[in-house]
This record gives sequence, structure tokens and C-alpha cells, in this order.
Amino acid sequence: MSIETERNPWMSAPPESEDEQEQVEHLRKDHLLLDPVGMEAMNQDALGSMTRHGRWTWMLIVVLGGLAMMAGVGWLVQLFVGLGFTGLNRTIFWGMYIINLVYFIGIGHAGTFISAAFRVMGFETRRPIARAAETVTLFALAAAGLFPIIHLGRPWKVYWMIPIPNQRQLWPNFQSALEWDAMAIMTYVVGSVLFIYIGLLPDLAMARERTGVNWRRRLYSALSLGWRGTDRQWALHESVSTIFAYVIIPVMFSVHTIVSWDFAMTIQPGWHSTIFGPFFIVGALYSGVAAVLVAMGFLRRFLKLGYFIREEHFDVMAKFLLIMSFAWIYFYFGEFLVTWYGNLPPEMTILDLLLYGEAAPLWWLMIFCNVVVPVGLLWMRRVRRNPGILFVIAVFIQVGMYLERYLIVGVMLGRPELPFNYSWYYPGLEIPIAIGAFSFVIFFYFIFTVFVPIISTWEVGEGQFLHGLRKIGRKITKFKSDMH
Amino acid sequence: MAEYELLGLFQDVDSAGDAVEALRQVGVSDRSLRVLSAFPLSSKILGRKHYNHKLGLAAGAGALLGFAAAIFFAVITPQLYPIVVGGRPLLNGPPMLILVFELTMLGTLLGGFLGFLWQGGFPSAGGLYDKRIAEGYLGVAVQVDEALLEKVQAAYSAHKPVDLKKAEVKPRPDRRLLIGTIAIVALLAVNFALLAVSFDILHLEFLPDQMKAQISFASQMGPRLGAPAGAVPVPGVALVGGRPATAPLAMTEDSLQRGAILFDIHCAVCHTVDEDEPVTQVASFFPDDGEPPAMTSARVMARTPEQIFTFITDGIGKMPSLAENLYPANRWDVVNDVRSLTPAE
Amino acid sequence: MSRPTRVWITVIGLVVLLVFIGPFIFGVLASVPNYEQPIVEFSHKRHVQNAGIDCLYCHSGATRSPVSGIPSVEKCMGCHEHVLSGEAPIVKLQEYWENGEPISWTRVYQLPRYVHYPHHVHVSAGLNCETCHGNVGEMDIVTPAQIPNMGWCIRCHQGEENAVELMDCLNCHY
Amino acid sequence: MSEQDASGKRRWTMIVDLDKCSGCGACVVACHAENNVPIAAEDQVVADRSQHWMRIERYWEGEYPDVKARFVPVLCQHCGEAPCEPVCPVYATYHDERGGLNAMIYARCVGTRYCANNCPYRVRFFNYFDPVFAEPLNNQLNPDVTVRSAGVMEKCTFCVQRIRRAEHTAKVEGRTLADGEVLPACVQACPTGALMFGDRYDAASAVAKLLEHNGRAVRLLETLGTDPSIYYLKGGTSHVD
Amino acid sequence: MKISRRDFIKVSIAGAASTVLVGCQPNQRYVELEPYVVPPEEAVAGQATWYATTCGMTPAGNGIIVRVMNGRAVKIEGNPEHPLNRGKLDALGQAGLQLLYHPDRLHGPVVQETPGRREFKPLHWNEAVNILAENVKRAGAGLAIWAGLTTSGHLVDLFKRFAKATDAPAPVFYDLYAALHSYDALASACGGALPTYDIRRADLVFAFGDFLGSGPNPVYYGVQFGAFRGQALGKRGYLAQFEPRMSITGAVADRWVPVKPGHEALAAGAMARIIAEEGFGGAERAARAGELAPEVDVAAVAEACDLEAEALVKLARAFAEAANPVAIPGGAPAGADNGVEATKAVQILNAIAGVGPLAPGVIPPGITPTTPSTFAEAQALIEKMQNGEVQTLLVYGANPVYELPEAAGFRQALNKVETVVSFSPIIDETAAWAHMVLPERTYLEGWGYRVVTANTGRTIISSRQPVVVPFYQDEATGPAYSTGDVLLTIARGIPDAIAALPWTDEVAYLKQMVGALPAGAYGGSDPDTRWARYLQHGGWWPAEDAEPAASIMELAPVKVKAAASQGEANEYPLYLHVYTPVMLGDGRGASLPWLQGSPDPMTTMTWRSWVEINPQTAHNMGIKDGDILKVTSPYGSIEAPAYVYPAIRPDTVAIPAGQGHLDSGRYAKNRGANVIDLLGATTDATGENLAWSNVRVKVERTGETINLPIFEDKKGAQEHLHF
Repeated sequence: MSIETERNPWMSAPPESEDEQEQVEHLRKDHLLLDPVGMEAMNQDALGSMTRHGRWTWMLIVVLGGLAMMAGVGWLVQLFVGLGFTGLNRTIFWGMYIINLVYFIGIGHAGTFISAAFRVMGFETRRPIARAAETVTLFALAAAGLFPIIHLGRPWKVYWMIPIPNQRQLWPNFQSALEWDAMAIMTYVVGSVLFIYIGLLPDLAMARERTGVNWRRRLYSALSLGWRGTDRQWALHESVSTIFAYVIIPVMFSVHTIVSWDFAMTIQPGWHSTIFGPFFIVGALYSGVAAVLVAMGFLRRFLKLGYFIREEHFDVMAKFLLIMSFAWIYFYFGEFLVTWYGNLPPEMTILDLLLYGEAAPLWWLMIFCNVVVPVGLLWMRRVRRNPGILFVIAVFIQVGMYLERYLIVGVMLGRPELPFNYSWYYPGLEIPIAIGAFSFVIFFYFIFTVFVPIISTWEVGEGQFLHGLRKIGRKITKFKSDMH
Repeated sequence: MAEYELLGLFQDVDSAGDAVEALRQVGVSDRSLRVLSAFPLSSKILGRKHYNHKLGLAAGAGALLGFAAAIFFAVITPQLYPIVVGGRPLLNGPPMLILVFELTMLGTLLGGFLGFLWQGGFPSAGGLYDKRIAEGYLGVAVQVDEALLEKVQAAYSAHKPVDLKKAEVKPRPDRRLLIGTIAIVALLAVNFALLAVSFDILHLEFLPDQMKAQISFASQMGPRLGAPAGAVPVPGVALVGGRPATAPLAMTEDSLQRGAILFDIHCAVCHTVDEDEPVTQVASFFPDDGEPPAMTSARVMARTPEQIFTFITDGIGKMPSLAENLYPANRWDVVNDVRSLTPAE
Repeated sequence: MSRPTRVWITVIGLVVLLVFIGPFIFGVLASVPNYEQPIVEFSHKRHVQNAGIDCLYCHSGATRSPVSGIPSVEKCMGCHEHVLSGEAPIVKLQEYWENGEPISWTRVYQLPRYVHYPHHVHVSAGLNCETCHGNVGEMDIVTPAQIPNMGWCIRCHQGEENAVELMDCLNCHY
Repeated sequence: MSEQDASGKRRWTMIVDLDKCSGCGACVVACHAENNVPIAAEDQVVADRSQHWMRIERYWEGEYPDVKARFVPVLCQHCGEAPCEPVCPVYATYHDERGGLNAMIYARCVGTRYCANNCPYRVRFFNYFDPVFAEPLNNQLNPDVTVRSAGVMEKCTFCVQRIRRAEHTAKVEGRTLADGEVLPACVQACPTGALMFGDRYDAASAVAKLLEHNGRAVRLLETLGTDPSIYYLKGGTSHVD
Repeated sequence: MKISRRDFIKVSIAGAASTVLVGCQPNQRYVELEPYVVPPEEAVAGQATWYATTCGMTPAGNGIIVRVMNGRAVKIEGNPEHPLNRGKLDALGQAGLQLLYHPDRLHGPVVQETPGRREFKPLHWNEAVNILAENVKRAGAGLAIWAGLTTSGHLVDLFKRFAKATDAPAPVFYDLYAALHSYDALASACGGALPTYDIRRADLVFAFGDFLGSGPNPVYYGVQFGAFRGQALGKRGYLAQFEPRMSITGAVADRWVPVKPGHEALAAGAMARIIAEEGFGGAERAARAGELAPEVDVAAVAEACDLEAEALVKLARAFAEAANPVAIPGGAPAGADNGVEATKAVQILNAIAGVGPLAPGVIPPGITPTTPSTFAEAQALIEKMQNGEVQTLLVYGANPVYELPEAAGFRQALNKVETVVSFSPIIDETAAWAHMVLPERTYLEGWGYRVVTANTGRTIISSRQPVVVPFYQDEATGPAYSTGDVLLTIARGIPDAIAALPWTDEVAYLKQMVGALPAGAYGGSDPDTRWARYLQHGGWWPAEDAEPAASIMELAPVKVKAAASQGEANEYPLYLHVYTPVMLGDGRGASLPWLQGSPDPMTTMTWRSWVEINPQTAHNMGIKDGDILKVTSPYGSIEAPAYVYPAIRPDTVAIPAGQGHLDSGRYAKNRGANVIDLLGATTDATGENLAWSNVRVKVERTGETINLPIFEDKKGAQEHLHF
């Protein structure tokens, strides 16, 4: 049973009255770290969340698993027969497979950014949602890692891209952006997985102690590596987490820059631009944070984690989203203006195609999803504190960002230098495989929440331990002690 | 003397702090004292010495390893099998930087994590533990020999622990080495499999066709189709109406030299140059009347070049046709060589 | 460990062996070569050493064509019409000759079809047959001196002084 | 006798005289015949997947009645600094120093198609399906050229198999390759003689002589810095107009 | 038995180790070796053998050399020594290999009960020849022979001798090439020989037909055009093209003159009149123009031809003042009802400039050129068939059911013929209606020769020899007969034919013919050497390659008028322009995948036929690319997708011939529509030739739309390519 949720009504406006008791009451209800209910209750609630999947969610899990399997079968057919079922042709050689790669790696970045960067910058709101965000990263990366294999013409030769000695004495070409991709994504996957695992150790130990189910106990005791929470282990844990946090942020920036360099390294009009690196990173964070919002909304609603994930977290994340939308608009307008003002024929062809041509509906839809919806709504406090509306806005942003990459990869490739070879992209087998990929991520996210506590109770506990209330003049405010 | 381990459970930080202070008074060294908690407490809170660990070292070592690997891939491998691309030099700076950064970061991460595992003693078999520690209680664990046992117990009870446990310390096997070796063996097995495939020792034949076999017809591949009867190819035929179609080649130095070499390969199997030389091994099988004549024998010297050319092309008597071995021009070389031979006086 | 767990472990071990190692072993077994020829008694050694026949007599393509060429039945009958015509293998040969059926010799050096190997260039570059094919004169049944894969070719090509030219992939792959 | 530059390197070059090209398509079919290039069925043509290593691009200029059509034969330009080469992760395409060709090694290709995206001329074609040569059409396939399977990139190779055969024959006969001895199938077939082929580094070759300060010589998309090996001689105008 | 864990591990390690030590490598045999039993003399394993022969895809008779690897023909190239195409070849010629190895080729003779049902039963060769022999013997004078223009010279002679011997009607040599290239109209206008011109040193050429793409000799003129553009000292010829629809010749012309269909003759006459009136090009040329030019009012003609008057003046002036101008007749004007006058009008221009077509070479005795019959002769034979006078009809190398308009009534006439025998290697439309098919070997497997149709000042006999062993020697159907051998074996059974056809087989005939030839370019003392050199070099032609002499024709002034169009203007508002496309030729190319799949140079269309329509006209009628249109002429209607074509007159639609097959193999069957169905069987003014141009049609949208299988991007092709 979850801690009763009516303690934080949707629209909590601050009390007008001077009464001290009401102010304390309001602050407690609003801020998680000021509302300790003791580790015991929190552990109970967090572990309970693993078994709170209702009948609907299990049905959804089965459906998603089916869709993922369907995509797997689609890929096997493509493996043995050929890439002809896709919509690719002699002008557009990359399609939705590469779009999915960029999209899922994009989503992957928010998780790491929230847990690592917020940790380094000391944002306290990261505490309850760190693991939820990192799990989005984990499975988005897993899906993203599949697509470089799916999009290959002869996937069984992919071991040639791994630098191992061979009788041909041939080595991979490390000047190719795809080789950098391989290295960067491998580093990032290793980093994210280990970072989650380190954060998970204390919780697994807690789960090992509390769970009654036999197989769970054996699983958690194996996974928790005998964690006892001694001060020496905590000190090591702190410093390794800090090392990971500091290292994984530049790695995160490098991964999406390299993914954008897959396009920027070419001389294809529309791709060959210097700001693709930062532009893609902003896009990544933008869609990533929206994805985390979706995850938070889901956890709060379906796993009844209202106590942990409160409006203040939605509020902070929504502000972050708003800032990211400004950044994205800034970059996109920059690229648009530079192209338009430069008036180079191949670039202008693409601009005309996007604004007035065949791709106009897609482009204007993207603008609506990425600019009008977030900037139009997120400045309102009521919107930022309402998970339902944020969920809708997040989905719009996902659609917008997917379209943005679709326009870059699928549409711009159709306008090469020689006009005779213009073409348009009609995706075929890629659609079921993309649907399969989305269901793959969501399916494993659910499975993860079943096996592992999604809220990091030790972090929340630590946070609550460090926070308290102080009365300054007539106002009671919250403060963070510097005992850390 | 037997070693004992005690674990006291305390309600909150203050009582735990006092207990720690008391234990230290009693003479328990800071090293053998542990404070177990549900979330990290900085050592300052409990007034203890900072525990300096060597994790930075492990991460640094990892970084160096990553850097070395990156240098190997980016600088050395292009020179092992030099392939020039994009009209650029073999080694180019910018891509190397990317590779170095990525692998160094990977090294740091892996180094840090392995260091964490190694120094944390994971997966340790663990000592005394209590379920309630995860619920916010603080555990103070001490490892003392028998002498201090009573004093320590007294110090504990002075601060009213929620619970106090005592256990004999059994030597626990250090499982880190075992887990480490298993991990390394698994990694090597995967590498061995990959190397076996890339060194062509094992062939994954069940994958779709990799252009090894083709549907076009290679040379000498069945079903064989002969040459069209009566057709004349662009270089012309050797014999027209029984006579050589082309005129004999001039007896140039080149022709004679080529003729000599070709004679040794194609003719010396049966024919000898002089009559008095012993018959070759193959020729010995021929019945006496059909024995291959020596080149300077009267029978051969009497032949005209055209006749010799026709014999080489069509064969005569027991001599097989050598058309398959020699182009018509080469046959004239052999004819020139034969005509240039003078009988040994 | 109790008995049932031991049985369990062996069963799981076998399954793992089958799933992971099986394809490799299958791959290995599929590539165990056999070089058995239609006329088993044919021996290079007797032709080269006893009869003193030069390689180029039968494989005359080696100096003028990318393919060295396997001799025709007429080439064998050229001598064997008279030489040792009583012996069993020669009788088998004459049978092939009478009913005009080609002898489909088993190929010993089989390169993948995307590799184009030019014999005549190597021969004219001064290599003799033994360099690559080993001492065929000594072999009754010819077996490959090495696995004819790229590593073997590369070992010589990269040693030459015009290695830059010889290590060019377009030499063999097009 | 062609004396290449000091290091014995060659730079195979083709000249396309746009004034002479009549757009008859003989080169397109000759290339299919020589290099086993598969033909796309109607549905694949509609899906824009026809594979022609040599194609004739026809551009319209002006409106009826003074409308003008321009034929531009486009094939792999064998760029000196090819943008398609550095991006291949497995060195399946690289620059053949010896002949100045842009090599495409089918056996090594993994099928990432990154090279094709980076080719501004779009002269690289991907085998989306296994090519179909209905029995007994496979008898016609040229055994010197690998029939590419599905998942592999392919493009014009300047008929490297013909170059190799000529080089091998010349080497065995102990002479160097004469100018004009080796011609790709398209150059050999072109009725109007619009296509010429030779080694630019050999000053005595017809190609080199023609390129010497030839005002009409221009290269396709030269501003991209790809240093292509194909020179187009722009169409001339006559005294009458 | 219980495996202990330790044993279990031991077993697996031992297993893995043993396999590695054996040292394994691929035992798959990618090449099943099959060396020769008796090797052919010229064959060296791994090297190619080249054979010289003649291209059989077009009647031009280009010399080709074929590369044969391991007994299979892999590449066709032009024969460098051949004086007509000098080593060059067109798309159709290159694709001949796919006819040789076509998957739908007949393996042996087949017989069919009810013609048209396409249910064939295989037959043994000897049986088939016997049946044919009986039918021919029974037919006696009722034998009719219909052959195409690509027929080998020796078969033409054998057919003629056979017909004369059985006093059957003379064989008819007529197919779509003969119709659409208007051989007879051109020949009759130019003194009996197909006019061919040497434009290598011409500085101005007026072309009235697409001589580079769909003319009778595209390769010869291709080679000439190369020299024409790249003359010495930077001199460059000027080309003007008079055509309602821009063909590839129009595309490379410096000036495309979109003359109104049927008015080309008027335009040519007007230019001659302008030269006469304005006195361009010096007194002598003006005087000659004065005599020969037709009396026409230039302004009225300009308005009728929908051209600006001063454009005509400018062109006339250019022609007159050119040092060495040439006007090449042909194309649509020659196919109009006043085709001969139109050709003469163009000849008048040449006459003014003192230029004439190259003189035809002297045909040595025993050599028979394949001269096409006139449409009238073809109609006469159909007439005979209709009246039931024909018992046995032999169809060789032509496909009249497909190639003749419905109105000609050939297919109906077939019902009246007792036995129809076709010699087509693939079941084409005519073979589908035949009772028996004796598949002829393709031209790469057979013997023969072709006298080159172009008159380049000397006679060129292009030899044909098999380059590969005939592909289908199935045991079931026995050794295959070539048609020549079939004729000679049948002749032995007919008493009065024995004298006319005494040879044992066609090779003997050819040897005797070549033996009788005078010493050509390659000499050769005895007949055997001459025969070997004739085959080796690909034919016989006189030694000297001197400047070919041009024959000046004496011409009378001719009355030019606009050609009468077939169909009323109000009911059929648009003109139909029919042409043989570059890739498919007369439809022979439609059964070959290379030609179907290679984009048509002007429209980049593949695998279908199409209707080219002017953008403005299309806009007015609400037609856009891919709309299926119903095109109706007074004689029939077809459906084909629209292709908006910027370079065609607004009042004209153009449809290529060659598609719309009901048979001819899997690549041609049921693709596109046959434009010949829109043509009538009306003859021109002389009554000799088919008037195939100037048919009027109307176009309606059927509402259906398809995606055009085009290679280009239409919007992209409109953009300027910045070089």
C-alpha cells in the first residue's frame, strides 16, 4: 500500500495566514525532503512499487513484447532477403533506422544528465527521479545500440568494425565517423550501466533484507555484492559516483556530438554545418527531458509513487524543459537564418522544400510541436505543476523531435547536388521496426520496474536527513545543512 | 585468542556518536570500528578520521590503459596495412583526438569501477548485519579480541543500544580472486571465438551467401561448351586447308631463346637433341618402330618448317597434338629452335 | 551439493555447449577438406620424378593466362595411349576417353570467386610453382601447402619492395 | 611507349565531350553487359532503385518553343580526394594509388551506405535485393567481375577488370601499357566518340594532350574540392546563331 | 551413465582442441571442375576468344566482335575493322546477348492445334522438317514467304530461289523497320538506293528525321556526327532539326525547328524558294534554286508551318552560304502521304548546294542485298492469303501480327492459310498464331552475311558466323537445323527445287559465294584462305578507303503541298507522332531486360509505353504525369500513361513504338500499348508505301493514375545544372 497520496493536493497555493503551523504544514506537503516519513515507510513504499502493476499494465507489457518480437521478425526477413522492403532508394540511403538511432540516443542523454549533472551541480530535486531517468537512458541506449546493426546491409560482417587482429591484417578505419560512433556509444553504455548499478547497490541490499520471496532474495543478494553500508563502503561509493558523474558528462556530450557528426562529416547540402554538434545535444536534452517527464508521470500515476514524485519535481523539470526549448529554438533559427541568408543554391533548394515544398506539412507540424506547444504553455505555473498536461506536452515534443530528425535524415538526403537525382522518402519496413523499437524500450522499462525498486530510497533518505526548516523573521523557509 | 565481532544498533546519530566516542575511549582502534548506516554519513558527523582510498589511482590507471589502446588503434594500426583514403595522409590528427578522448574516458570509468569493487572488497561475504539498519537505524560494529570484550560490552550498554549482537569471527575466503579469474576466462573465451572466426579457422557457413560462390561460369567450370564448329576467331586459325595460316617467324634472337625454353618444357619429354643421347624415360615405353626421333636425326632435318608446324599442331603418328600448349606464334619459335639445331659431329 | 543440482548442472552445461559451441563445431566440421580425386591412383610424384614431365606441359596456362588450366583427357591420352596402357588406372582413363566423358578432377586450391588470381603475372615475376604449391613433385595426392586465404598472400605481398603497389586491394578484388 | 611520371603511378582519366554526346544510351547498356550490373524491374524503378553505373542525365532549359535539352553522362568521377572514402568504417572503399581509381571492394563492404550518402554525384548504387539473372541469362555474366550479392555497394570501376587484364598481358609480354590499349566498355561503345579514356600522367597520351589548356574542359561540382578524374568539354556554339 | 562435472569439462575441451589441430579450410567447391575431353584449338582456359560477326538486332548490319569466355558469349563490341561502324555499336547491338540466352527461348520445334491458344507441344526436329516438307510440297505455288529486314543475305537468296522454283509469289521482306524508316519512299525519291550522306566535313546539316536515334543507320551517323562536331582546327558543324517532337538528334541540334506535322516538305520548298528569291549563296546556287525551287508563297508557308517567316529566311541563308551543307531526308515527312515529294524537296536543297547522297557500291555477283519490299507488295500477299490462294505461309525474322496495323488485315488473313510456320526463336505474336514453330538459331549462333544497307560509296558485305555452339542441342529434340539447312533439306524433296538449291548445307553455299568474291581488303590466294580471312575480319569490302564519291542526282522541280492528315480536325484535334524509340527499336528490344530497364534518353521511361504531351496542352486538358490516357485514332484506340514533355508541339502527341506485346517473352508480355494499332493501312500518293505519319488522334483521361517508372526526378530535371 503506498503512503496515502492526498497529502499533496494538485493545486497547492501557499497559505495567506501568518499562522506558523499552517506554513510548516504547507512546506512539508510541498517539499519531499521536508516531509520525512522515516526510512522504513519509504522502503516499504519503494519496494511495494515493484508489485503494483495492475492488470492493465501487464496486458500492455504483453502487447509491447509482441510488437518488439514483430520488429525482430521483420529484421530477420530483411537480414536474409535484403533491405529492399525499406523505403530507401538510390538517392536516400539512410532512413528511419538512423533516425531511431539519433532519437533514442537523444532520449538516453537526459537520464545521465539529470542524475550526473544535477548531482555535480547539487540540485536536490534529482533525488527521487534519478534512477527513473537513468533507466530511460539504459533502455533507450539498448534500443539505439541495435539500430547500427539493423541498418547494415550485411550485419554478419559487423565484426570487421571491431579492431581485433585477423589473418587479413586489416584494421577498421578509425577516420570514419561510424567508428567513432561505435567507440562513443560503447563508452557511454558502459558508463551508464555501471553508474546505475553503483547507485542501485544500497537499494538492492535493502531489498535483499526486506523481500520475503525466495528467488528475489537470491537475486538481490547476488546483485548487491554483499553491501553492508559500512562507512568505508559509503566513502568508496561516494567517490566512485563522483568520478562517474564528472566523467560521464563529457562522454554524454561527446556521444551525441559524434552522432551528429555522422551527418556533419558529409558534404551533403543541409548536413554539412558546424553547429550540428551543440544543436543535436540541445535536441537530445530537449527530447530526453520530455521522455523523463513521461516516465515520471507514468510512475506517479500507475505505480502510485505520489509521495516521492511531487509537483515540485514536475515544476523543476518543466522549467528545465522550457529552457531547453528556448535553446533548441535558438539553434534552429540560427541554422535557418544562416542558410537563408547565404542563399547557396543547394541549400536554398532544401529550404524551399522544407518551407513550401513537399515537406512543408511535416516541417510546420514540427515547428508547432517543438515551439508553439512548449513555449506557449510551460511558462504557466499551473501547467508546470500538472503531470497530466506535462505528459501531453512531452509527447508533443517527442513527435516534434522525431520529425526534426526525420526532416534532417530522410528529407534532406533527397536533395543531392545533381538535381536529376532528387527523390522523396516513403518509409516501408522501417515503420513496424520503429514501432517495435519504441515498444522494446517501454517493455523493458516496465520489466525493470518489476525487478528493481525504481526510487532510490537511500538518496531520498540522505536528502531528508540533510534538510530542515528555519524561521527567518516571520517566514519559515527550508534550508540545507552544510554537514555534508 | 579468538576474535569477536560486536554490532550495536542505535536509534539516531547522536547516540551512535556517543557510543563511538565511548568505544574509542575504551581503546578500540579507529580501523577496526565500522559505522553502518542506511545512507552515507560523512566521517565528520561522527568525528572520525577521513578514510583515504586509492580509487583515483585505479581510475588513473584505467585512463592510461585507455589512452594506450587509443594510441595503438589510431596511430599504429593504419601503418600495419597502409590504406590511403580521401586523398589525405595516412595519419590524421583530428580523428585521433576523438578516439583518444573516448577510450581514455572508457578506461577511467572501467578503472574506477574495478577499483571500487577491488577496494570495497566486493563481493564480500559480509559480517554481522541487521535488517533495521536499512530502516534508518545506525549500527556500530567493532572487531576486538577477547581481552577488550567486556570493556567494549560495557561501553555499548552504557548508551542503551536498541540491540547488541556478538559473533565469533570466522576467516572468510577472499572471493575477489575467484570472481576476477572467472571474469577474465569468460572475456578470453569470447575473444578466442572472435579470433577463430577472423583467422578463418572456423567458417560460419549458415549465413546468407557471401559472394564466394557465383552464378557466372568460371574458367573450366561445367557444363562445358566447346567452340563453334567452322568458326574462325579474330586472331585466326592455325591451319587452313592443312597448311599453316601464318607465315613462319624470322629466326630472331628472341624467337630462338623462347623456342629453346619451350622445347625443353614441351618437347624434351620425348625427343632428345642428338641421336646418340639415351632415350627419355617416356620414350622408352614406345615400341621400337614408333620411337620419337632425335631432333638432329635425318628424318627431322628433312622436314620443312611448315611440316614441323603442322606436326606440332595436329600431331603425327604416335606424337600427340600440342595445340593446347602453344600459341601458333610460339609453335614457330619451337620450329625456329629445331631448325637451328645442328647435328653433333 | 545435493544430487539433483549436480544433474541439473550437467544438463545446463550440455545445453550451453550445444547452443554456443555447436555452430562453431558445425562450422569446423563443414570445412574439413577432402582431396580425393576421381582417378585415385593418379600421382604427381610419378609424373614429375619418373617421367620428368615439366609442370607447364600439363598446366600450360600458367605462363599466359590467369588460369593455369587442368589438362584435358586428350592430353593424358597423348602419352597413355601407349605408355603403361595395361595398368588399372590407365584403363579407367581410357574408359573416360572412349565415352568422351571429362574427368572432373577435385579442385585443391579453391579461392572465393570474388578473388581474381593471375597465374601468368606471378610466373613472369619469377616465382616458380613450388613457391606457392609446395613440393608437388613429392606428393602422390596433392594437398594444399597452406590454407589459401588472404593472410597467406599478404605475407609475400607486403615483403616486396613495391609493396605499396602489391598491397592494393584492387589487385585481386574486383 | 607511355612514360608515366617518375613513380610509375597512373591517373586514369575520362573526357566526356558534351558537344558530341548524342544521348543514345549505348554506353549505359555496354556497362550493364560488361559489369554484370542488374536491371531493376518496374516496381523497383518506381521505388527509384534502378542501378546504372553509367547514366545519362537529361536537363531541360527554357520553355516551348525554344526549349533545349542537355545530356550529361554521369558515372563515378574517381575523385582524387573522394568524400566517400574516409567515411567507410571498414576500408571497403579507398584510393588506389597505382591507377588513381576509387576502389570499391565488394567482399569487404558491410553495407552502412555511408559512402553513398557522402557522394555528391550519387553514382553509388546499393543492392537492396539479390540480383536476379533468370536462368540461362546467367551464362552471359562476365566471369571477370564479381556478381554482387544483396547488401553490398557497387559503382563504376572504370572497368578495372579490363585495365587489370591489359596490365597483366603487358607485364607478361615485358612492355608497358600503350595509350588507348585499355578502354572501359562505355568508351569502346560510344558511337560519336564523346568518351575518351587514358592516363593523364602520361604526357604522350591523347587524353593529356587534349586537356592541355583546353578552354572547354570543366569538371562536375569542382567547387566541392573532390578533384574528379572526369573532364567534361562544354558544348560549343556555332558561327550561325 | 552419470557424467561428473570434471569429465564433462574434459570432454568439451578435448573436442574443441582436436578440431582446431586438423587445420580446416573450405571444402565447399565453388567451381565444379570439368576440363575438356578434346579441347578446341583456340581455347586457352582463362583467356577470352573473340569472334567477328554481324549484329542481327537492326537491319543496319553493323560489324561486331563477340568475347567468348568458357564457351559463353559475354560481351559484344563493335568490330574495329568494319568500315560501317568502325568499332562502335548502339544499345540494341550491345543487348543481343540477352536474345541468345533468353529464358523464354524455345528449346526445339513446337506444334499447336488451334492457333492463338498458345498451347504448344514439343516436336522432334526431323519430324518437324518432314511435316514442313509435306506442307511445302502440297502447297506448290500456294507457298508464301514473309521475312524481315534482318534476314541474312544467303537466306534472302535461298527464299527467292525457292519461291521461283515452286513459282510461288515472290517472298515479301517487310517489317516495322521497313515501315517506320520509310526505306522504299527514300529509295524511290533518290534513284533507287537508300540515301546516305558523309557529314564528317559538312559545316551545316539540316535533318528532317532522327538520324542519330531511330533512323536506319544510327551508329554510322553516330560516328559521322562525332567527326562533324570535332572537325580539324576547331571547326564545328551546325545542326538544325526539323521535327514536331524533339528526338535525341533535336536535343543535340543547335536549332530545333518545331515544324507543324506534315508541313516539312513545305518548309524545305519554301527555303529553296527563299534562296532563289533572295539570291543567297552566290549566283550559281541562286540560279539552281531558281530552276528547282517549287513556286510557293513563303509568307503563307511560314504561317501554315507555324514558323516565323524570318526564321525560315535565316535558315535558308545559312544553308545557302554554308561551304558544305547537307540536308538529310527521312523521319516523319517520308512517312506522310506525300512522302516521296517531301524527300525530293529535301533533295532539292542538296541539289542547290551541289551535294548528293554517296554512290552505292557495286554488288559483286552471287551476293543478294536484303532490299525491303513495298507495302503494296505486302498488301498484295495479304490479299492472296485472304482469297485462300496461300496454303503454307513461312514467317522468318518478322512479326507481322504485331508490326502491321489492324487495318492491313494480316491476322484475319492468317485464318485463311492452311499452315502457318514461324521461325522465331521466341514465341512472338505471329508465332502464337502459327501452327508450327521451327525456332531459328539466334544471329550469334548462325551462319550468313548481310550487305550493309547504308550506301557508303563501296559495297560492304558483313559476315555472320556462330560465336558459340548453338545453345539448345537438347537430346529430346535432336540436332537443331538452321533455317537455311531446313530449306535445303526440303528442296531436296521437291524435284524442280533441287536445281535451284543444289547445296548440301548453307556453309557450302557461303563458301562457294565467298570463293567467287574478288580479292577484297584482306586478299587471300586460295578459296580456303579467303574464306578464313572473310570470317576472321568479319566480312568482305574493297581495299581502298578513298574519299567516297557523292552522286549528283538530276532532279525536276517538284510541287510541294501539306500532307493530308488522316482523320477530321474537329473530331481528332491532335496529330500523332510515331517513332521507333532508341532502346526498343522496332519492338525487337522489348523482350530484352537490358533494353526495357535502361531509361529512354529523352523521357528516362522504362518498362512501359507513354504518351508525350505538351505542358500547355496537358494543363488545358487537366492532365498530369502518370494519368492513363485513352488515345483514339480513326483506326483504333490504346491506353498509355501521360508524360508531360516540354519539347513537343502543342498540337501533337508522340507515342513510341515497340511496346504492347502480347507474347515475345516474360519481359515484353503485357507491357504498355502498341501504337501501330492507331495506324491505318492507307498508302501514300504513289500507292507503294504505308502512310504512317500525320494520323490525327483525340486524347481523353481515363481517371486512372500510375506512378511513372521514370529514372529522373521531373522537377529536378527542370533545374539548371550549375557546372
